[in-house]
Amino acid sequence: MERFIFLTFDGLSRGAVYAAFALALVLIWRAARVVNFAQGAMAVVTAYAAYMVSDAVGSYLVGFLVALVGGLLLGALVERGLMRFVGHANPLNDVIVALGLVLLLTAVVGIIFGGEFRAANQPFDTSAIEVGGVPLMSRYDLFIWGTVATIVVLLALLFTRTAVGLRMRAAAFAPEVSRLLGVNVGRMLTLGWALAAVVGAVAGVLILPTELGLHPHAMDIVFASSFAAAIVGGLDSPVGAVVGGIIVGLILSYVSGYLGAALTPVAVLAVLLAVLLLRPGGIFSGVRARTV
Amino acid sequence: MSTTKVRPARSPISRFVTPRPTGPRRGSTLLRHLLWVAVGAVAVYFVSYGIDPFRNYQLATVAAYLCVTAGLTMLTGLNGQLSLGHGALMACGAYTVALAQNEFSDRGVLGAWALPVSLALGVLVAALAGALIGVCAARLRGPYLAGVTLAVALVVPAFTTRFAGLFNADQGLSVYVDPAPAALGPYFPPERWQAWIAIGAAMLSLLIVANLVHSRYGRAFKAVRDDEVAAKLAGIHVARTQVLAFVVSAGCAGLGGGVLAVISQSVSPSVFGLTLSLNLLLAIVLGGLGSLFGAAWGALLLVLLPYLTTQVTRGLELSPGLANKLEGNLPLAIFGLTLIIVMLVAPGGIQDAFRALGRTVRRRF
Amino acid sequence: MTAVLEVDNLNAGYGVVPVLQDVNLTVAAGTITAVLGANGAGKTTLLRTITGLVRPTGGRILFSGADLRAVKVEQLVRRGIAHVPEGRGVVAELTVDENLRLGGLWRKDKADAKKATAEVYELFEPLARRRAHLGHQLSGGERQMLALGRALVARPTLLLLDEPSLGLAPKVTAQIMALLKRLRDDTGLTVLLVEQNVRGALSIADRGVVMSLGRIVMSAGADELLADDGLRHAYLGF
Amino acid sequence: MTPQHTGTVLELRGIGVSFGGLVALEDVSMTAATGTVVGVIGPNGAGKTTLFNVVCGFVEPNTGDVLFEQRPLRPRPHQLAGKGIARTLQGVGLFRGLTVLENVMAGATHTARAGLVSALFGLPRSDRDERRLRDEAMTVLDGLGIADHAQAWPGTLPYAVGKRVALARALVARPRLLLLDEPAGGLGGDDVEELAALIVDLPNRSNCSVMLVEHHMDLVMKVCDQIVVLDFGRVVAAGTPAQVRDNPAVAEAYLGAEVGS
Amino acid sequence: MLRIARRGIVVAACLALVAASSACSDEAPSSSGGGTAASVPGVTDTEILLGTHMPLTGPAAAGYSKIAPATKAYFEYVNANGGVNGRKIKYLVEDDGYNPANTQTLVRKLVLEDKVFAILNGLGTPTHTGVLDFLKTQKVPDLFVASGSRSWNQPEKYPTTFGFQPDYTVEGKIIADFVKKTYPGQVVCHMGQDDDFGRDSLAGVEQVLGADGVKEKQKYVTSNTNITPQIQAFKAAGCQVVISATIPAFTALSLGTAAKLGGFKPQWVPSSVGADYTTLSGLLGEGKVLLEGLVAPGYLPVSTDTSNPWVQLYQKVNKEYNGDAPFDNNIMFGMTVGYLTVQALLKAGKDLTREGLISAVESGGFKNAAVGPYRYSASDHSGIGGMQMGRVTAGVQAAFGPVVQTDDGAGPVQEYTEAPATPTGNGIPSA
Repeated sequence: MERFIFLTFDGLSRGAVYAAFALALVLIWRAARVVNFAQGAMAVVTAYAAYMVSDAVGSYLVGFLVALVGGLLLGALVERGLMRFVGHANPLNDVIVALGLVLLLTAVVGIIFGGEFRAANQPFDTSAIEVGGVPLMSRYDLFIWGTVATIVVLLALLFTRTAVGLRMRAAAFAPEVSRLLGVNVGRMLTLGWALAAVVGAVAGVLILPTELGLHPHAMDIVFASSFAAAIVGGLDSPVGAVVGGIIVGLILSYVSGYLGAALTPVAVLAVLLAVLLLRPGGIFSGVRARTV
Repeated sequence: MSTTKVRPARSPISRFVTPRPTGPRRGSTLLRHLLWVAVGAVAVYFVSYGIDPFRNYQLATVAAYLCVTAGLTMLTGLNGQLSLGHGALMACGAYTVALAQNEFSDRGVLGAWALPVSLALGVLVAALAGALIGVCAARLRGPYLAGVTLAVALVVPAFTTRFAGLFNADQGLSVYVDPAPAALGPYFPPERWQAWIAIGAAMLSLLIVANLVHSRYGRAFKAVRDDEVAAKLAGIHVARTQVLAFVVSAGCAGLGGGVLAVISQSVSPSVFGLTLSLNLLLAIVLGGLGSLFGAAWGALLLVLLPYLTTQVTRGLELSPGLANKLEGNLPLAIFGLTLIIVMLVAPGGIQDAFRALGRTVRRRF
Repeated sequence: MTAVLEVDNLNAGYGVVPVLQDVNLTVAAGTITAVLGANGAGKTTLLRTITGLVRPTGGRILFSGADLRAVKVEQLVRRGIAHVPEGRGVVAELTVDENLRLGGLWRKDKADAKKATAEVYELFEPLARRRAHLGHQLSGGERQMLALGRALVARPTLLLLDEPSLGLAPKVTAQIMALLKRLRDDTGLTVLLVEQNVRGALSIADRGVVMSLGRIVMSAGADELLADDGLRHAYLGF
Repeated sequence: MTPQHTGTVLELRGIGVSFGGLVALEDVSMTAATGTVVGVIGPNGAGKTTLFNVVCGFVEPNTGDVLFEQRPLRPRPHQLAGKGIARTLQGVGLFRGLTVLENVMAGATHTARAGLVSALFGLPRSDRDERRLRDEAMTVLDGLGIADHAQAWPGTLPYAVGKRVALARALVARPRLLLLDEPAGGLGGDDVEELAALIVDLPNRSNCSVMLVEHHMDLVMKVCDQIVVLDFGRVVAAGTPAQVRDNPAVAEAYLGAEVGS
Repeated sequence: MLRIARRGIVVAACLALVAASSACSDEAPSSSGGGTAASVPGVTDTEILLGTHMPLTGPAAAGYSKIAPATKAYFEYVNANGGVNGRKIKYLVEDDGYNPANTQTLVRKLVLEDKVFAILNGLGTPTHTGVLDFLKTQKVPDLFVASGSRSWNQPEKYPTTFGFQPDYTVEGKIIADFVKKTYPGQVVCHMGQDDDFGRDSLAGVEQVLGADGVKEKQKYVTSNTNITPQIQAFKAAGCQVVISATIPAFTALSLGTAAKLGGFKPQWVPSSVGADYTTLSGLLGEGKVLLEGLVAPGYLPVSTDTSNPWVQLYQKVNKEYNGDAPFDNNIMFGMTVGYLTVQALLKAGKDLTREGLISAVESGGFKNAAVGPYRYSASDHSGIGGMQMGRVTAGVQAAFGPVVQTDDGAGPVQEYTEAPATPTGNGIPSA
């Protein structure tokens, strides 16, 4: 039982980061109908920027802010400078360009910073708080949860309470109508990418201290897990991203803990199939549109 | 009773578009395709004599990938199903071939028949795996299918580690392959023999896919891709058609994987990781989705592009410090940049660009 | 009577397929013009080309004397053009209130936008009761009211309306037509109305324009069109 | 011009459909006599397309039965063609990646005999089958006067020709019941006339009964033997064109009263 | 028919392209080796061409990507001082990204196209395993494979392949022997990578401690970076000593994770593969205090031991020929491989042939930076046989205790008493 409680808490804190990263994927999907395979590589770039600055200044907070701003800029840049020009003759073109971007960004980061792992900074004590002899959550885990919860709340406020949020939603759901109502859909698209990249950047900065460290490929595995999380929840649903993230986090923890680390990919596949065969559009998929 | 009279087309576009003749032609599909396979085989025969062993090995690798891209472009291009997991299906074929060949060798029952039997087993196992995935895939669309197949691509190492006794985990298996027949002479390079085997398999794969595409099944694939409702009303069983496309394409992947195992004389899980699956997708899209030609371009690119980028960057004279940083990374950056540029310049892929070029040239002259 | 909208020799198409061919049309201020014709005649494309959703391949579109081809779609609403597209364009994922807010978001005069919204709720009572409902929870009639109301929040001078009666019970259609008529009479609104419900449309329109295969084949006063049996039968199929 | 069959080709008994509380069809009963053309009219949203979807198996009714040629029909869309029912879709609904000829051949899929193995290996059996399908498709295209377009892509066709190709794709399956969903939608005056002649002729020439949903009243009145009027998911009137025309409920529901000023 | 015709033509065109891009067609049986020096691939009067495959990019590149440049730098140093018997060594490094499919192609390219004399120090078990058969067929010397797998030591099956570092079983035995003597009665556990690395290591450990001598055994995979469940299992089992067959990133992760779990602080004894202090402290950042007291075996001098003459030599070469890259055990490794290679080439003599090189290595007797003996002989193709434990004290990793040696079978672990070698005057071996 102790092990179960332990694994549950472990899974929850992992799940929080997957949730944040999945949220980034959902944001872009909703805004542009693209699964951004470059999300991980973009988060790595911003994480390196944060690392450089916080190392130079000696402040975690400043680095964190750099990641935020860097994400905003990078997201906007990728949309404005690249994705906007991708022909939509076939929906795979976006995927291929994103993959090309992954190679390019990874290589550039590798050229500038080298392939060594670097220790990521962490603002808090990472030792777990024990309850009844079972180590549950560290202050850092709480920080992760707090940050992810803040992101979710801020996004919810942005989308439901502000004019910009309303414009973004309208532009995503009904671009043409939105243009007729004076919404600059292109700008909303850029903003969507930028926001998603910010969320991805934050997720990246959050997860790195719990991973191997900073490295050009640091987010590869995180991306795969988060993509699974987003799919399980339903790509159109921010709530789904959070729930999906937690589900994947828990599954990975339980399987690692009880069946062995090697089996986790099989477990992820099993969860995907179990969920998608019942609900082909993810847990939080909406009603299916009439086809005839 | 009034009969309808033929009305001239009101729109002038039909004048500009010369549709490629499709649908059944007189004569035998098999003979027609066989003829081209024969032409290809003869061409390759001479080419394989004209090039050095390393080119032959590259040719063999291109052919192995071609087995897979031919099937994948049918699945993704013609049937509209995205698969990020074909690397795993290749692994099915490769491991089956490895186990079968080694079993034959251990029992000392090798002969000219052994390799084809092993490859056939590889195709069978991959097709069965493809059927399993296909049944699930038939319910899924777009990114959801991508997500599941991506997860499939990631399970290969898990299986080889879980059943390490059979698959020898990360280290993989070496594959026993008979040397080239003695009749070919003592100095016959093994790479040329490998190229022949691979080309044979690729031709078979192309033949089967071409036959299928030109049959009513090929029509059904496209119909399902274009409009599922109309396809159902036309009497096409949509799910069954999708599963069929997956099975055939998986069989091709199994053949390609088996051939890869044979020419490299080894199999290991990290060969068949996500990178390979993504590369296959890159290949068919860059080559030109849905065309067997595009599949050939794609397979060629998969081998040549990394090779050329490395060769290009090798020529640079750099200080040791800079060279250490650029080595490996620079070719990757060029590779990535190439992908992006090709997609921006020729969104329909290479084959499409050539077709457009051909049209322009024809119109000019 | 000044012309609000002038369309000169307009040509447009999708890809290589031409849809509009040499369309000429003048809409006078404070009038309702009905655009009639079969499915596929190009009526919807005409509206979409006027608002720039389809790029014209030739010709001019003048709105109050200014060429609209140089104006971005998202700027049109600021110039006083509201387009209620086919299928009503209610954003199904947003609530009634959000849809209406969206209609006035661009306005600098927030107070007047609020006032206009309040007026819409007064005008369409059923909407006021369903403020918090999502677009896809509304009935067809309510959606039409919402789309129309949202356009009115912008206080347009020219309203382009694509098939407002689609799928609506005759009673609702009648109400909407009556409203358009009132808006024209009371506020001088100019309306370009694409309709299949020919009788309903002509009953309130000042002019009728009949399209066929991308061309305007007939342009006449509404009364004239209604009265001439031959024309009615040939072009309108009743 | 005498019908070859007697009896009913299609009978609906008390069909009811609701989507999440929204009633689309309520207790709809109707019959289509063999060798006749039956029209279903009503305002948009009245449930006409839903009714077609019930017959085709896209929508499962909550209540009621469907009988095809006196036998209960539990339709699944892809089996319809084999059972003798074909349907066209609103708009054009052609496969844009197939040529006109291939589109029509696709409609005859259920008559193909050659199996997967012959297809994989391109065996003569498959070739023979393909040639037969092609000949049948060409015959139908020819009969509709559009054989010239056989090698064209659907995207390049004039709208009227596209609609005719869609009709050919349905006819090549040799249906005994043809469901036409707004066949005249988007057609000009001449095209509609030709279409009318074609539809009227179908029961005789092809042994095919017709059920159609249409807004174009001239066409409906001209070709239909029977008309069923739906409004808000219920049958509000049924009868011959003349009877329906004179029914005030129909005028109110569908034809639209003028707006009093 | 037109389309098919065009397809046929383009297929032919593709193939012709491949043909056209090929430089030449070589029918000569040069690949069979042998013959006079003039026809030996990769050897001219002025040059010896060697090749290797390494992960320079990708997740596995961390650390390893520094090895080949270090070897290359050492060769440059030798070249600058006259080369080997008047021949300069050219070292072709191919990036395989730790993907065996790439290794397959690249090694064939090196052998068939670049015509290297030998493959040197190819890195990785899964990657290099795949090319063993090819190299054997081509009779290419396959020297000093950079991995501790036992596969390289199969002289009958792969007569041209030689290992370099002590294999994982040897290392496991040496670690277990140390643990048994130093921490008697303590609860010993094992953390292993879920492949031959972890398996062979555990086999060695259990050889010494017995199967029930290891209380808790946990495995990890590199594709799953959450190892908290494994570490918690160690904690629950009350482990006091954890022997780990982990790569550096996972050594660091293990230490870090253990520290998080309510101050779980067992004695960690990682494999030399994952114990480089410089790498680990880089990975742990501020958490490098956790490394204090870490004990691990090594087969080369510790890179931070600046009093060691080898370290001094390598640092000098590193400064002059390697862009003064951050000096760590990977550079030590790379340069030692270079040194050993030059030793072997010199031993093979002026008339360099592939057979000659292989006999030269098999004749053994190499002495260089390695703390233990090289075991090369006609019947043994494994590499270094001895190791010495090292400990981190006050942020400095330093060797202590005796050098011990053993085999990968049931042989005992015993002390190796020969004095360590020192580099010759200018740091270049002489014949």
